[in-house]
Amino acid sequence: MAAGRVDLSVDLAGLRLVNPVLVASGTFGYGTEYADLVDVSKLGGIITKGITLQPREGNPPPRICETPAGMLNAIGLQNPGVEVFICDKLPALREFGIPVIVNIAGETADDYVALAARLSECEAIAALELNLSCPNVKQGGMHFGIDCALTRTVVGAVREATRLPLITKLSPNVTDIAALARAARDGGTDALSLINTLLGMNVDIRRRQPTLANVTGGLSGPAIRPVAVRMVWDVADAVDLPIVGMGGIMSAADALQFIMAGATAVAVGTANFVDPGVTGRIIKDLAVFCEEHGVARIADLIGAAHSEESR
Amino acid sequence: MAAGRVDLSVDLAGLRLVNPVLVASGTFGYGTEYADLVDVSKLGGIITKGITLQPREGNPPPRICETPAGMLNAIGLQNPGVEVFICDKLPALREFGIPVIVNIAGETADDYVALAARLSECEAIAALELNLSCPNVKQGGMHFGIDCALTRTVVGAVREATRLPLITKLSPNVTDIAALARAARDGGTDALSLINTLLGMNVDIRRRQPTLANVTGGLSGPAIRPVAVRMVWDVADAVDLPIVGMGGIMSAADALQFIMAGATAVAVGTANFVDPGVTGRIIKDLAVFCEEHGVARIADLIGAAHSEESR
Amino acid sequence: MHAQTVRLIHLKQVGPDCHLLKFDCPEVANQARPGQFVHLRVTAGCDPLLRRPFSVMRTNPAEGSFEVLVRVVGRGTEMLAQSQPGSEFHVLGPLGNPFELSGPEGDVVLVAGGVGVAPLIFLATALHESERHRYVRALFGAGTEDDLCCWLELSGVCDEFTAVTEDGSAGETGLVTDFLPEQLDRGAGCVYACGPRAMLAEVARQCQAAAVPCFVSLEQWMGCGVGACLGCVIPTRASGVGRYQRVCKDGPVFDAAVIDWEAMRGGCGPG
Amino acid sequence: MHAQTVRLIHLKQVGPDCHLLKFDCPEVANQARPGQFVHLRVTAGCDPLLRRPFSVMRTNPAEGSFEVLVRVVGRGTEMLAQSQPGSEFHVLGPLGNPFELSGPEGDVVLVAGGVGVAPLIFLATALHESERHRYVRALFGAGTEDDLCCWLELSGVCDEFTAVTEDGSAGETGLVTDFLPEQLDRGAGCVYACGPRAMLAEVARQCQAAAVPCFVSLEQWMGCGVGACLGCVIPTRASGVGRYQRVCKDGPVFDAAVIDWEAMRGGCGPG
Ligand SMILES: Cc1cc2nc3c(=O)[nH]c(=O)nc-3n(C[C@H](O)[C@H](O)[C@H](O)COP(=O)(O)OP(=O)(O)OC[C@H]3O[C@@H](n4cnc5c(N)ncnc54)[C@H](O)[C@@H]3O)c2cc1C
Ligand SMILES: Cc1cc2nc3c(=O)[nH]c(=O)nc-3n(C[C@H](O)[C@H](O)[C@H](O)COP(=O)(O)OP(=O)(O)OC[C@H]3O[C@@H](n4cnc5c(N)ncnc54)[C@H](O)[C@@H]3O)c2cc1C
Ligand SMILES: Cc1cc2nc3c(=O)[nH]c(=O)nc-3n(C[C@H](O)[C@H](O)[C@H](O)COP(=O)(O)O)c2cc1C
Ligand SMILES: Cc1cc2nc3c(=O)[nH]c(=O)nc-3n(C[C@H](O)[C@H](O)[C@H](O)COP(=O)(O)O)c2cc1C
Ligand code: FES
Ligand code: FES
Repeated sequence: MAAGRVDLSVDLAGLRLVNPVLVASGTFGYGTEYADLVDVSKLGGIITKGITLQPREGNPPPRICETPAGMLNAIGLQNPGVEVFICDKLPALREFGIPVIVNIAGETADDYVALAARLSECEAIAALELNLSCPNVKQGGMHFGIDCALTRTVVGAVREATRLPLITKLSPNVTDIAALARAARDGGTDALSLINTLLGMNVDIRRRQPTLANVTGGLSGPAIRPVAVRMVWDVADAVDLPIVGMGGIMSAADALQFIMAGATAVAVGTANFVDPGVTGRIIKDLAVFCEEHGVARIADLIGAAHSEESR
Repeated sequence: MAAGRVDLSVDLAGLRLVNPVLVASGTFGYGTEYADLVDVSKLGGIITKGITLQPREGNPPPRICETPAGMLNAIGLQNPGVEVFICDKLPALREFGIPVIVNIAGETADDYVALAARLSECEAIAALELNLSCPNVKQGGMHFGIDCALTRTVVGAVREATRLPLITKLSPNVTDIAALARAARDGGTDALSLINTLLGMNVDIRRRQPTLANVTGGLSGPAIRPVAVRMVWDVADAVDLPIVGMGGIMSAADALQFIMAGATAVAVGTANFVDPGVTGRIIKDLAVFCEEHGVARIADLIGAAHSEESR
Repeated sequence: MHAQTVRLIHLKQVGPDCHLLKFDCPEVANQARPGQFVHLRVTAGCDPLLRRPFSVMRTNPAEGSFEVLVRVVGRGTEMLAQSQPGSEFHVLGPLGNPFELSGPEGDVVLVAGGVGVAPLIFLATALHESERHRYVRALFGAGTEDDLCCWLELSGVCDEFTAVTEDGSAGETGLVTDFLPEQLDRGAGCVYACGPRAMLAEVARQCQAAAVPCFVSLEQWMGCGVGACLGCVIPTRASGVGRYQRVCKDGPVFDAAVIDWEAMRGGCGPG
Repeated sequence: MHAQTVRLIHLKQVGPDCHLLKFDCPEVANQARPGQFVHLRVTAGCDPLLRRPFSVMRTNPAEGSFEVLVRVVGRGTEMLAQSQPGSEFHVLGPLGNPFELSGPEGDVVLVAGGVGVAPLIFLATALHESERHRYVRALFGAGTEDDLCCWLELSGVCDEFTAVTEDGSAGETGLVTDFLPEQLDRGAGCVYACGPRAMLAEVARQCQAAAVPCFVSLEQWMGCGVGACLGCVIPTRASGVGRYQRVCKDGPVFDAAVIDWEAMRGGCGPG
């Protein structure tokens, strides 16, 4: 079996992806930023930076800070607002010819509903990713994502407002991720994505102050991968929905950990900063792995580590 | 001011430590394992491997696995039980002449009470650390540490059973660490220690199985430091109790992050494996930092990053 | 903009903690303009994880190489300084907006602080070689004589050159900004500056008072380097979505008049 | 047991992915016994974070050096193989329990698989040099001729030496364990083995059937290397607290009879 013959396509809640490799929200801008460096059209899909109803200026700097095998960010959802997004960003995104998944964030359930309704009017949007888990804004964001009842309500409300496939993005900053997953399922989500960043902080010991102006930020990168894989594993056990797994993916081997733990697709985030070529390499190496291990369809590996033997 | 003149001592709930550097439970055995390599008598204190009422054989291997800037462990509280501990381990521990803090774990509240009562009969124990947060055992452990009511109950029961200073060790695998801290305070704990390990896992993609026999394990090491610092910060804001901060400390700079975030003392864990000399170097470098920055007493730096300016 | 693996062909210590690194990379050599930077991956592993940005100090299109001046301040720069010629590094570049060479009429004044000299050497070289020859006066400040790294490279392409050290070990004694007023008094078409933030703020203040256009090259911690993560912003005087601009994409060269220097004072990033 | 920074003084590729590394370290050179290992910190950074264990293959007390044979299997061993002579590494050692040299009467049979040869070279050298000379017969198996790293070092200190390759490119064809029965049939006082787990399990099985004492050197992922973390355990036939024993402190050399080979079969660690 030649690598070219491996079937890398997956079905994500009715969305057919030619390969399971997406780019994570907030780490790939609106696609064009990386267009000189990456053949975006070869990705399984793109998840855009979080969009809000109104434009947001975001948090004051410093917004990021490096940590061991990771980074903290507190961007604070800087974005031009949904109308500018539709006019200025969406046309270029559409040109890539791949599924565009729009990440949306709000301060109230109504915000989410309005965003979903507005974006449903646009062509060329493949799905919505409900960001219930942004740790870096004062209102909304993670406040929804850590509460089961709120999660269910918001997802339910958005569900009524759109016929687009709905992917709910979960926060890892919770005691019981499986409960949140069930709440999102009960609200009617088509798929789940996890994990968003872990809440963290750094202290600038010279200045005796938090390094980030926002005090806390979201931890991403390889450091969080074991936590992310564990949560994908738990959620795969708890609900019967497709999962987009993410958190520290730097290689095909990392991506396969998520897939075998139960993810249908994966999203690459921080790794894009470290190496813009990473997604292309992962797609290639996934095919090589499948070929070398006699796997005809990568979909056959989804949840493979949950076999009886390993329980 | 010469480095030798800096006052590194701190008061941890009435316990005077000559310096704020402890070794974390489970990473330094019972002291003797490192005695050839480390001048144990120079430590601020030692926290022993978790002890249970009955001997425990622990989890099957593999028990550990390396991850980016971290490691997973699922030891499963292998230990000889409290009686053997008292007979075989305690005498040698006492010889080091430093405060010995005994980490205890149980499956029921009664276990904790019995352990506390039994250990209170021994001389040479400076304090008890209540491990309500072990992620690697089926019963007890973290199951207490993620529930406020249970935490309060267990701490309260142990409080009645001993006059030793009580340090309650919190689990980071919770939505609201401050709530747990308040519960432990309400139960009557004298101090808090945090964080225990983050629940994580790794998949062996070649074998399509979890790498650890226990499936999940606890993530420790530099990778988790930002999460740990954030939790110490949150808890310092929430309760007025001394804190032992830990999670990924590899250097004096790391230790200072915890101290400035609100920790009275710190514990070094995984770093001992990487470099047994690390605690000695941290103690020395803390003095150098204080000297260079005109700090007469390290205690003056506790919570320093919480100044008005930074809010 | 290119992403590729390049070879370190030469490495030379040029100051107490400064090293000049030359890389074999025809693409950056041909395309980089003064003020642009490269984003360098220091290790194939993840410690440190993120790339490190460095201004291009010199290109040699004939040889197909470019040079950066690196001051050792932490782990990443330490690893670069310790590396062996022949080692390979992944580089993204050239990135960011260059200095405008066709600035307003009149003399050009350059103000460099420490390793901030790097992009100004490139700028002065370009001005020196450009058809429309402009009179260039340079101020270069540092702590001590030893810290005036590559001053010969700068003075060689300027019409006037003044060194300033805090301890007086070379040139004038004091801060480089102490000597800017007389430069501005003599009249200047435009000021270009790069160095520590406090220096840049003072340069900006003086230029604004003297109504001389001023362009500064700023630094901020970076994630992506290409404008995607919104991590590297600095505050400007605009409000709304335009308030925070990206050093990597909207800069690193900014018109000093648009920067919110007050907000920068709180310490909103490196330097 | 020592903890110190040592210098790599020599490095030589001795097989497709095998490298012989020599370190300047009088303490380990003087104290290490066959079967003991060192715990090496591969980088001063945290990628990879944990130390890596390697059996001592040879000591040279006169020169104050010791050698390890490293097979490249991942990032840590790759970094070691790529390092420059003169580089410094932090080393803990010697660690663990050595082979018992004063085993039962009779010939000694060594069974080595791949880089498992390293501690057996040290053992054979010690037996060879010991006053009480014992007749040593060695079996050394690998995939191909090229993988029989350092076979000369082993054959030079044994009385009989048999090479076995899976593809027959050198010596006998097959698995090393195919040739153990005839060794046991000839009578043996004691068998020492090091290599992949499947090989060790088979050696242990045959020795038990033949009632020949057998000692194996085992591997497991390690945290501390000194017995403190309880991370490196392997299952034994004991029950209760004694069931899981530490490779770093109770091993790495174990009496094959105490190991629970059944439980090892599930794949409870490397190899
Ligand atoms: C556009 C741009 C151009 C630059 N050009 C040069 C150059 O030509 N020569 C040069 O020596 N340096 C230059 N820098 C700064 C250089 O990128 C940092 O010094 C370097 O990234 C620090 O890496 P480190 O791992 O050694 O330090 P770290 O260990 O990460 O940090 C050590 C110290 O350096 C500071 N630091 C960390 N990152 C940065 C950063 N991005 N900018 C400034 N300070 C930082 C930290 O606050 C800390 O105090 C430039 C920065 C930018 C943004
Ligand atoms: C007591 C002892 C003595 C050893 N002696 C030698 C020796 O003399 N020569 C030699 O080449 N190797 C020896 N090993 C094995 C060696 O320690 C590992 O191969 C090495 O740690 C792998 O590091 P890495 O970063 O290259 O691989 P990683 O990237 O960590 O892992 C790559 C692969 O190697 C396997 N691996 C990881 N750690 C170990 C380990 N501790 N033991 C075995 N396999 C592992 C992993 O399962 C994985 O498949 C010994 C191990 C022990 C426990
Ligand atoms: C700079 C940055 C910005 C991010 N912005 C968003 C966002 O707008 N919406 C969102 O849902 N997640 C956002 N994330 C989270 C990522 O999509 C992803 O969930 C997380 O970073 C974990 O993946 P990684 O470790 O591969 O980066 C952001 C992450 C980073 C690093
Ligand atoms: C191998 C290992 C064993 C541990 N055993 C215990 C234990 O018995 N009781 C406990 O409270 N914490 C235990 N811990 C958690 C540590 O005490 C500490 O909370 C955690 O590792 C974070 O610190 P670190 O990142 O510095 O290692 C263990 C950690 C490790 C790595
Ligand atoms: S570094 Fe990512 S936007 Fe500038
Ligand atoms: S590696 Fe820690 S006990 Fe063996």
